[in-house]
Amino acid sequence: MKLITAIVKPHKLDEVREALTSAGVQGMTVTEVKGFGRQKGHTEIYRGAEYIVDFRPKVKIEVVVDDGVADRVIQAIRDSAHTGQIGDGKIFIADVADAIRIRTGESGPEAL
Amino acid sequence: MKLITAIVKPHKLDEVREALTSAGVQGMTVTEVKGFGRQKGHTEIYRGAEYIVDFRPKVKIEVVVDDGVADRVIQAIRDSAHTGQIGDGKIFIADVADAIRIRTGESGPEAL
Amino acid sequence: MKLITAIVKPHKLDEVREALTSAGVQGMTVTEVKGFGRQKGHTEIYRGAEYIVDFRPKVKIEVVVDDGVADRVIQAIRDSAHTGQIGDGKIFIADVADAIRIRTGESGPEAL
Amino acid sequence: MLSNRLPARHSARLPSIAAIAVAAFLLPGGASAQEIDTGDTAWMLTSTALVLFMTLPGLALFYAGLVHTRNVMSVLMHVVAIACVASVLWFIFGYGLAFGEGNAWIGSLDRAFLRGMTTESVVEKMPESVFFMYQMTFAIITPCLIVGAYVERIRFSAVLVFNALWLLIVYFPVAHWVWGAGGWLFGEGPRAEGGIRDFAGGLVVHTTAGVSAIVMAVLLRNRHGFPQEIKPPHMPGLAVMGAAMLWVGWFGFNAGSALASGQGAGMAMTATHLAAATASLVWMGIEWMRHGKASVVGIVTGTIAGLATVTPASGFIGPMGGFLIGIAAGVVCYFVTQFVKQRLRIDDSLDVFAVHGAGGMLGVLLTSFLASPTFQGLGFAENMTAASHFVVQLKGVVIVAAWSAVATWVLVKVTQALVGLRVSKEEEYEGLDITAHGERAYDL
Amino acid sequence: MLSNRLPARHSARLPSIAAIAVAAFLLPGGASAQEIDTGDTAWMLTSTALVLFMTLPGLALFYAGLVHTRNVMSVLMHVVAIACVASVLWFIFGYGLAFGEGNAWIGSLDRAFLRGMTTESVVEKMPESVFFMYQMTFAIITPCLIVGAYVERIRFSAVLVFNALWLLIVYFPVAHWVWGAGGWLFGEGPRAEGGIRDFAGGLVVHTTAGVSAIVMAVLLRNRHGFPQEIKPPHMPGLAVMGAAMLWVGWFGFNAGSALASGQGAGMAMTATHLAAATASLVWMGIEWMRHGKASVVGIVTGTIAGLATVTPASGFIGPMGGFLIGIAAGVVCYFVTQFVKQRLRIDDSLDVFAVHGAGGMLGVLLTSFLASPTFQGLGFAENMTAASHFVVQLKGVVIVAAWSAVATWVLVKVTQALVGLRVSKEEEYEGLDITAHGERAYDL
Amino acid sequence: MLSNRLPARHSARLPSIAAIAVAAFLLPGGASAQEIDTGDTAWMLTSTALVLFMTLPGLALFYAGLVHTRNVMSVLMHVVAIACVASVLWFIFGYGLAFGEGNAWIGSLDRAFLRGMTTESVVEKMPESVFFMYQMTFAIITPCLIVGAYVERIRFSAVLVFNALWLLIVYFPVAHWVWGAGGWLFGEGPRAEGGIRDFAGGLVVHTTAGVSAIVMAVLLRNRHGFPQEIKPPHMPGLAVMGAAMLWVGWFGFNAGSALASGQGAGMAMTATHLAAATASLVWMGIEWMRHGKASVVGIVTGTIAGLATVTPASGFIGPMGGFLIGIAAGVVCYFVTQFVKQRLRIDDSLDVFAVHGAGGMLGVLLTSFLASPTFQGLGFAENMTAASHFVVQLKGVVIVAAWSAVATWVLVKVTQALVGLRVSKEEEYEGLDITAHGERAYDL
Ligand SMILES: Nc1ncnc2c1ncn2[C@@H]1O[C@H](COP(=O)(O)OP(=O)(O)O)[C@@H](O)[C@H]1O
Ligand SMILES: Nc1ncnc2c1ncn2[C@@H]1O[C@H](COP(=O)(O)OP(=O)(O)O)[C@@H](O)[C@H]1O
Ligand SMILES: Nc1ncnc2c1ncn2[C@@H]1O[C@H](COP(=O)(O)OP(=O)(O)O)[C@@H](O)[C@H]1O
Repeated sequence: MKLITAIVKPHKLDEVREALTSAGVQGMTVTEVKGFGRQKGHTEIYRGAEYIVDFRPKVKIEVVVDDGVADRVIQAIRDSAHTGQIGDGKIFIADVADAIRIRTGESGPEAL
Repeated sequence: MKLITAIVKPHKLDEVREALTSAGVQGMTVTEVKGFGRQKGHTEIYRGAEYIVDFRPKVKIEVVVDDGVADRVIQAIRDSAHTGQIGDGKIFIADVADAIRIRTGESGPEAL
Repeated sequence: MKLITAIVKPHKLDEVREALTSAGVQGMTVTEVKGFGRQKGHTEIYRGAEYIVDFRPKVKIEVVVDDGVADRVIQAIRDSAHTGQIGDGKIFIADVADAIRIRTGESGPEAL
Repeated sequence: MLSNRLPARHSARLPSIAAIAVAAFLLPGGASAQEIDTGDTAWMLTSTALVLFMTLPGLALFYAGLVHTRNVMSVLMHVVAIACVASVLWFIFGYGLAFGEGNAWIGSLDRAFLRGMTTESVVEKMPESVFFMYQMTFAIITPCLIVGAYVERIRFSAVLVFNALWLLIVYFPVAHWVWGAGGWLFGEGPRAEGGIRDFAGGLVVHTTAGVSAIVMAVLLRNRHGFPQEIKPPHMPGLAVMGAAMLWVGWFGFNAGSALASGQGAGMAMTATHLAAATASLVWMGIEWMRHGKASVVGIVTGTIAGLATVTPASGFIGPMGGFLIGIAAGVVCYFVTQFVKQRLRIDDSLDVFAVHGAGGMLGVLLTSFLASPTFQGLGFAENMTAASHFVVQLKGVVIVAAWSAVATWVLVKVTQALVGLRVSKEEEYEGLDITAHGERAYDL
Repeated sequence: MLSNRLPARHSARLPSIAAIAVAAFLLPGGASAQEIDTGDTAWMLTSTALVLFMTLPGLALFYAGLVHTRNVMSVLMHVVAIACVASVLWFIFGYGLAFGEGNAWIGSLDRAFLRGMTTESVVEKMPESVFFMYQMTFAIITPCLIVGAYVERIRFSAVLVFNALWLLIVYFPVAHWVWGAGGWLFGEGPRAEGGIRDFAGGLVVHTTAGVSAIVMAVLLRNRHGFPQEIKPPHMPGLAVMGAAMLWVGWFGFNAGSALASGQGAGMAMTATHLAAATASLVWMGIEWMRHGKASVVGIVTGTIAGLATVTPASGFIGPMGGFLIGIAAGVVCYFVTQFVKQRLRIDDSLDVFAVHGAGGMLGVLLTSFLASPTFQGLGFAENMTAASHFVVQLKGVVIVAAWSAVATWVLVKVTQALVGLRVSKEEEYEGLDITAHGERAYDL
Repeated sequence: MLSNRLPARHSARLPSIAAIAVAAFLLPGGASAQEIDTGDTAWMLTSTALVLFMTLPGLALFYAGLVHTRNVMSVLMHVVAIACVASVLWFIFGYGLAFGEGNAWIGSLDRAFLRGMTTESVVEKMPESVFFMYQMTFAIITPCLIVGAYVERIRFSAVLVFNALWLLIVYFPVAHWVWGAGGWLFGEGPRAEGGIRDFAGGLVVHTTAGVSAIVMAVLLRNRHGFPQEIKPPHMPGLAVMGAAMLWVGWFGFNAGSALASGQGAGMAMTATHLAAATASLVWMGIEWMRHGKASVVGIVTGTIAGLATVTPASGFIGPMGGFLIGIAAGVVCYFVTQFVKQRLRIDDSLDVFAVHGAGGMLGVLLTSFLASPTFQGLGFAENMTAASHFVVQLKGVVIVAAWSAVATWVLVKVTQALVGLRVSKEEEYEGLDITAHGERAYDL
């Protein structure tokens, strides 16, 4: 199984979720994160001082999938999260040794 | 070493933490996340419109453990997080190459 | 490629970020988390009752790097996050199979 | 005859006016040739706004800040909905039942829907509409106080049913007994001889609400996981904001209860403020001694305790009395919170009984002593002493507390039978915001 | 001649005073030997504070709570900045244009920069400075109401330009028409014969703001992703807090519009409160029936609907009228929100038209019937009946709505030409807080 | 003899009343046959509530919104605790020291514990209890203003000790000097000849607090990481909420300082409001020019600057004076914030000196010119000109600023010796909420 981690722009979350469900994904876990990257941050003002805020709000989507569907899932994320502008984000792929569904105790791909 | 990631219901956090410490775990890291899965979301109302909110609040517990104790830890999570109802969550297991304790510089299982 | 996950004290975030950029890292993702470990929690008061809060606010920094620079990056985190006091945090290292830049579709180390 | 809610001393000072006011309500349709005083009216209009402000947003925020994130909206909903229900009921029959001419036990329905009130109707030296509105704000806040006892687990329909019944069976009657001209507690002997003294609602408001709260908490049972799993307030700053608004608004509550813009209002405001400030510091000191540090929720809980306790006394005491009440309130209410939650293990979730019930009753009893000129108090009615007056006050406390307890017990059972009391365990864990109101308090 | 904003009945009741007040402004420099009443003045000072409180922080919080996290600061900024601009414009020429002696269409510039106001100037029985300040708070809140129509997508410079122009072209003139002594709507026939009745601003405030809001929303076009992607309020509790402050402040708005501390104020406060409470419960009931649960944002939206609707009527009706208006407001405003957003698909984002526009117009029309003594109303001018008065009111509604719509259409176009209307799509996604004001609302 | 805090002009206009009021306090026990005015009393009761509202919750929220998440509760605690301490001290001896008959330097202890105040005591035309309460609210807010200088690093025990001493050594004496009948600044020559003019506290409140704040900040030293690591406000919306409440409450502060419900109050309210609105826009404009955008914290900081600056002048100037003060306040206070933080690198964390100190002193000085009828001002005392009056005002500024600075320096040292000043570096990073009060502001 693979853990696919996508870091995308917050307003793309709904689109990505829909693309993933269309691609057959049944579950995912989402975290609000702060991203630092090529896309530069913004300036904040406070009583005459300017503060550079380097981090931008991003959303991290983690989805564990069976190896066979990984490519399809990655493609779905790429298509739905793409705007072509800097800061669109990354997808990271890593191996997962096992998965377990707490409710039933199932493990492996059935647990997803 | 293994990274054990458990996504559980928020009100189960305390129980799981206790089970983990009973199982000998000395540290863990917890993140508030939003989960999407078989457990359906809920409906929100705003001035006559209904909004389907697909994501439900979940808690992600990450704990890195030595290979030898992984099974015991997984079992502890399963037992403590279990309610038998849909949405109880998942446990994912992945390999960790190394761990370092910043304070001392120790690495490997000693760092945990 | 390696995923380097560092859990550090919140007020160290800026220092670590600077150390990482000095070490050539171009991007990272940060999450606010709650840490449980040897560093004990604190006590809260509410109308005569005392509550033990075991979790302490921590910051999780995730950075994916090419294998070659991993050690340098780890060292940079160790140096910048170190205070010598309990609770300084951990660094975990894991393998990443692939990385993709959503904007361009590049993959592998180029995508970082 | 419509009562004017004049405490004994007050009416003693204004006999002719009281006579006129009373006369006004004997005329058909409430018409009267009596003149209003624009200054008194201005202060009473302002006080009305201040007391409404205590509930909305004051009390709503105070309570909302103390619960968990997942029940914030439900607490706000309880307070807003009860306020609306109380307002409409007050218009329909509450005002008449409380202040209308009836018997010793209850007013009348003659004034239902404000029948007979015209732009000429005058009470004291204000338009009757202002008197109606001012008294309404008390009928609003009292049931809202009870909310603190049942948060995080009650069904919303139970909130509506229980409170509508409670106003009918507890608030309107007790207001009549204590403040209505013919009320049996008020009227026990002519006022000049020393009827019960409850200037701004130690009995009518705080004792009824506080006692009903603890009975409700017992019958509803504790929240799941109480007390181990219960977490501290989700946003104590909201509670501080609410407490501050309550403090400011309480000037309308207590100083407004003088029903005039004058010496009575000024003295009541002074005593009220000193009690609040003193009780705050006392509570802070106790926490500091016991925990080595003092919390903000603690200090403002002390504030509310001081305010609730001084309420019945505020029109009869001087500044020194306020100061002394503050000390008593801080100590007593603090230890009652401990006793109820830690000893009795009753989940009166936001300590309504400890703060309002204990405070209100304490204040009613202390009024007997602190009204004495020894403590800068305004003195007693003829033939009365601190001791003889204490008996009157104690009797009032026992009667009102007992009635509130019994009636609430019955009404909770009735509510349970009609619509059920508690949400399911799952709903409780999920939180009432989403399950009962389809809202989340924060989407940051 | 400076108008005193006396609704027909009111002035009928106080002819001699009106005469004196009017005389005062004919004297050079506004000097007058007339005495003020300290009670009336106290209530008007208080009312001024209450109405400012409605806008700041009331309305600002109400609106800020309803938008997304990334636009919270921008909404606060809109409200604060407009309030400041309106205050300064009111001083420079607004007061004179609205209340100064001019023709039927507009006042005059003679009173620019408050020329001629001394410490002796008196209006009604209050210092002219108090009258100036009180009326100013209305000029502040009215453009702020429109903010709800264009949140989350407008350029800040457009906010400033549009609102400054709007005050000049819509608010000041319409205030003069309806409330100015020589205003053509006010003056259509001597008041005693039944000029238009708009006690506290159903036309001048709510109709102008509500109609302009929807025109603005149409021209500005919907937010990206409307309606599918639009999320519920980021912090509904803030909206509740704001709504509660609006409720309390509205006592100053409506009861203050009596311009005196007396029967008129008391009655207006009573009707206002009952309308608010009733509309809240009606809205809650409708939601319960339609969704199986009732939301907190829903109940307080009902509150605001009730308050807006009772505004024009509040000085002419009795408590029963307030109650009935509450029912009408809850039902009508609820369904108008549905109609505008779900049928017309117009992104009047925070329902300004549905709540204020529809509510205000409804209230103006209902005033004709509910002023009838049948409903405890204060009656009609001589020669007038509910029916004949309805025609007058309807005419007023049509004229003010039409003027607001046309003028807003033109002003939006002018604003667009001068500074542009909308931010870029990227800025909209990023949020106005950071892109337009360099701030984030929460850093927890 | 108890002073009545009558500014020169005011007393000149009401000589007979002043005489009576003064007489009242010469009678044993403060008894007097003088009548109160219910309208004046109503406004002063309201003003008392408004000024308390400025501090709680206004100022508390304003400051709490500007700090970091981990210090929110501590800021609220500082404000609440100081408010309580000031209230109790005011009762015990503060009132007598400030307003009691003493010598030129200090009042007396005769009025300790409000001895001698009865329900008959009258000051001006209000009950003495109201005068006591109203003046108390000023003693509450003044030390609370200083909180902004030492947030996020001070020990809570130091807050308590320092502020109790500061009230004793700075506030009570300075209030006596400037507002006490026999005070040496107030009394420098009979008022009619032009004593110092500080209508509502430019010296007594803002100069003392502002100057003490910067001295405290220097002695306490900067927060760790200042200025690089210091982050923008954790919740600027709270600060806006607080600022709005301060604005509304300031009507009680300035218009209440007329001590009557009349022309003086109306004019003061007008000038106050125009100064606030104008300064807001000026600050907004400066930010826009310098940063290309304007922040919400900026505009409301301008509001507070305008309000602080107009405070001493508000009873002596006309609307145009308010407008001009607004312009001056916006410009001067803006650049002082820059100078203190960016040049001097002093961590007066929430800019207390820049906004209140600079603003207050500026306002005191400008009063000399803007009181001139040229600017719609109310004029000068006989024999005085703008220039001669400027000298008086300047002298007052220098004396009060110097005393505040020296006394604060000493008191900080004393506090340090007694309980220590700063928390440890670890506690500072961890935040005062948890380490000092055992609370977290948010658990969402
Ligand atoms: N090496 C990395 N490790 C972890 N996260 C990264 C890394 N590089 C980028 N990110 C995440 O991806 C986001 C987008 O990256 P950025 O460089 O801004 O744009 P782009 O992906 O278009 O090149 C960042 O905000 C950060 O959250
Ligand atoms: N494939 C997946 N990848 C990552 N997280 C998942 C995945 N499937 C489920 N989850 C997480 O587990 C939670 C529970 O899953 P759900 O399908 O609702 O119930 P159950 O685990 O009982 O089958 C989800 O809310 C989500 O956070
Ligand atoms: N086994 C573990 N798995 C995951 N996270 C851990 C683990 N042990 C510690 N942590 C994280 O590291 C933080 C610091 O650990 P702690 O034991 O308190 O101090 P130290 O790292 O100095 O020994 C914890 O708060 C927790 O977030």
